[in-house]
Amino acid sequence: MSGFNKVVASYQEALAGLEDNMTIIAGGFGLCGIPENLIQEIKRKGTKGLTVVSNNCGVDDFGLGVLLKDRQIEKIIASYVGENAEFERQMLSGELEVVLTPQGTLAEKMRAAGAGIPAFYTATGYGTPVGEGKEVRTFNDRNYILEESIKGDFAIVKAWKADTYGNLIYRKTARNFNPMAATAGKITVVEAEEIVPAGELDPDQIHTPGIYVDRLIQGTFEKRIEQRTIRHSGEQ
Amino acid sequence: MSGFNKVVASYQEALAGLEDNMTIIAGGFGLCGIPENLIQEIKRKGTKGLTVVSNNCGVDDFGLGVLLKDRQIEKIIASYVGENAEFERQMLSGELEVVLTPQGTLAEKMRAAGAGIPAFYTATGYGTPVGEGKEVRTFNDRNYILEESIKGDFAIVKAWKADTYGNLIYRKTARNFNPMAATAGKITVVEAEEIVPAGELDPDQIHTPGIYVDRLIQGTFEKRIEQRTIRHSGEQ
Amino acid sequence: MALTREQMAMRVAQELQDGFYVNLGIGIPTLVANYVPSNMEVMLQSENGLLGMGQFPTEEEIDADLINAGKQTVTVAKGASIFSSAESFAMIRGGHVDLTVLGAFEVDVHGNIASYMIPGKLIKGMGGAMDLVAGADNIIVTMTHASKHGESKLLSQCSLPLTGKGCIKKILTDLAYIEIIDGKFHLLEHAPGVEIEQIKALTAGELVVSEHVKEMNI
Amino acid sequence: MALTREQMAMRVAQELQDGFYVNLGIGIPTLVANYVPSNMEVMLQSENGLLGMGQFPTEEEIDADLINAGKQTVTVAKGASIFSSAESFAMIRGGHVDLTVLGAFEVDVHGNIASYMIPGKLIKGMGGAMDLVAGADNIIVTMTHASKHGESKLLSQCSLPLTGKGCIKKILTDLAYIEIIDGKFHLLEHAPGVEIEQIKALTAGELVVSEHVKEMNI
Repeated sequence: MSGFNKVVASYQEALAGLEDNMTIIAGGFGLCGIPENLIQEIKRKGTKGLTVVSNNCGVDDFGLGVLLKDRQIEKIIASYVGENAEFERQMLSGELEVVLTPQGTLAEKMRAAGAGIPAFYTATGYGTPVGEGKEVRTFNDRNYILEESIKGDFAIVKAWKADTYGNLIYRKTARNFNPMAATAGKITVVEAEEIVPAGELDPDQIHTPGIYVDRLIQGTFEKRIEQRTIRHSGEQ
Repeated sequence: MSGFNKVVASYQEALAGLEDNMTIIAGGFGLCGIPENLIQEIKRKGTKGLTVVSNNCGVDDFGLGVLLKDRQIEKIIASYVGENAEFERQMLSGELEVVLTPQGTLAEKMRAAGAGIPAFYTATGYGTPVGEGKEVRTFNDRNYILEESIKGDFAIVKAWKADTYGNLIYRKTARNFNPMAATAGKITVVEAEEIVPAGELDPDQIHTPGIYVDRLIQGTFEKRIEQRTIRHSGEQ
Repeated sequence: MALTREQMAMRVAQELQDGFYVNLGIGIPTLVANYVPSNMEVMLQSENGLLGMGQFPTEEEIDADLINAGKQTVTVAKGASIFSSAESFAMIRGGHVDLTVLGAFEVDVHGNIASYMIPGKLIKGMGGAMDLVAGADNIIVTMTHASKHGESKLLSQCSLPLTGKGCIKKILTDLAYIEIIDGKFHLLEHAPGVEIEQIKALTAGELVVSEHVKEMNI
Repeated sequence: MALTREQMAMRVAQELQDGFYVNLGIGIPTLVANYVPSNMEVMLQSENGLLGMGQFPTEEEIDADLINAGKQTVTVAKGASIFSSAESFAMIRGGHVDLTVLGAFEVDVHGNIASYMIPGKLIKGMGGAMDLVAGADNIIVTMTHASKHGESKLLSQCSLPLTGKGCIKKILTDLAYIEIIDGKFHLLEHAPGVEIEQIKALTAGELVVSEHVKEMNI
């Protein structure tokens, strides 16, 4: 077996070493492109005191929401949490610490962590509650705030197609935060819809090179839709 | 004609508005993936006093080297300039201003410019001549220097396949600096080997979205090889 | 008469230009897509990572992997591209989007905008709104001129936590089209049948009314 | 006898592990690829934007669009991926590469390295070397122990402009394998037939020779 084969045999193995009070970076936007089964495995393990970095926190009974219900999350760093009643309850009661972070800043914090950039300046959030306590600096007459990168003990990622070496391709807008999350974990765990032998993917068309991936497992996905909006045939 | 059609009719039109003393960001690494014909058009125009931002500066008679010969470049920001005798002569004689910049920092400066990030911290260059005069800052017990983004008046880019809307796909390692350069020009000009109608490229497989591209032209390319290294059949 | 939501969207759509890349927020801004003039094309950016958002899918086309920033199922338009959220916000933060339209709770004469939080009441998060207002040069805020209780939303100083500081220049309300210049609201247009006095009464921040104010053409 | 370039590459290759992502600099480091043990696989990263660099192409395979960081035509290995230079250096700077091997003019007891410039003589630029030494935890410097004129390249303080500060821990020369610990060179191994006294004489920086020094196994 090649040393580059990242495939593991079970979800248990995929998340081995995940312990209480660790930080998890999660891919996904809303319920789209979320690592459903890895989240379920965290629920099954019952790991507590987690810090979760994710754009959203799922809904009450799906996605990261299931970890909220079990009170496994202590702190969440997210940009939008409006879809989740339990979330709001825990936040308002002070049981859950929430750090609201602008979506683009969150994406860039993950990317920066993976790219060895400890901090960067952005105009986003200057003069708002997000900028409070952060350094302000002027470049070309504009004010920017300093934002630091966020690294995870684990990153959990959902891909569409992977090869055994961990090269990943995402499908449509299920890509979202997954490529940055994949770079930002000390241990990056990926679940994919399909795993093909190394060498089958076009090197020019890989979204996440396998160097970022530590463990890989094939899963089946519910892919729940949050807002099912349709038009009727013939309608513009 | 759609407002998104970026195709122009001539190289003259492609570089209309390029004036003396402007800054040009160029894609390419060595002679690989360089916008050959756009460079030739700059030579033809005779634009002077240029600041060029590019990883390399071509060779004496090809790539950006042809602009050196005509003394069109006043300043170059590059990581490696060892392939060019005329370059060395102009640099040592003080005719050409050279800012040596680490390759990864250069790539990131271009990306940052395109991404609205005025500056970022990197460990690269700390304690070296590159770090002189730059702010040093400690994050998690490590020292980093502050590097600012670089924007160009023009960016010149070579793609493999483009659609009329300016969506780009690069081929193999001819990708290199081109995707970042494409984001960093006030006006981004692309030459491609092939232009197909919008809608023909898979949205999941586009390397540079058309939003970054202002003008697009189809060219034919010499694709000169700098180091022709081969193995003989049967050789390992 | 105050404009309806649809009329507001129609007025905003007049600001579109052929070849514009546009980000439309949730609510009234979304409706703008329905009024793109037929002689032009615009491309919609959805900040989760899609440039070239198409119409809603049919039942057969529906795809859980293809949604917009409002988490609605969508399709792709001709010439679309899909990318990561980091790339999407590089595009937004880097100022590559030509026009951003979004809603707000309040705007003030300094160009400040409050749109994401009502302390103690509504804490859903800013999503991409802070990046959008910080990154775009060309922003139109759409909102009703006043609350249901008749309180002005155009203030001398925002009272709610800010989404962005000094970044708003244009506001389209159900009563007026207003530009912010040098720390003052300037009335550009009034809605058909709406009296300038009514707009003045409902604008808490300083309002400049020049002799060139026009009636909106809807 | 001092090691040949090939023998130096062979010794470095012993530090490889199955599944390592490795960046090899120009010169002796490049030769390391020829000595990867047959029971393991490593993947070569080329900083222009290729992970999984293959062997040189045949005349028929040659492709101007596929080169390595030394501008040589190459091929791709199984499971390769190709990406932008920004992504490539994100990988490097972010510490994702398992081992970096590169040459140098000088190294000192503080782990400083000078490898890119001889003022007034050689000014070709640092290319990716500064990013590589700043980004990697695990770096092996390969160089001859002394210049042709017998001047030590292992110094108490580098004299040339630095490529990186405090980032080097291991050095493989034609005479010795040395580790830097707490501001001193520690001799780990000597080349077969090379006297420790000779190594001492050619090492300008402080050299610690423990009783556990081994002869290199080539």
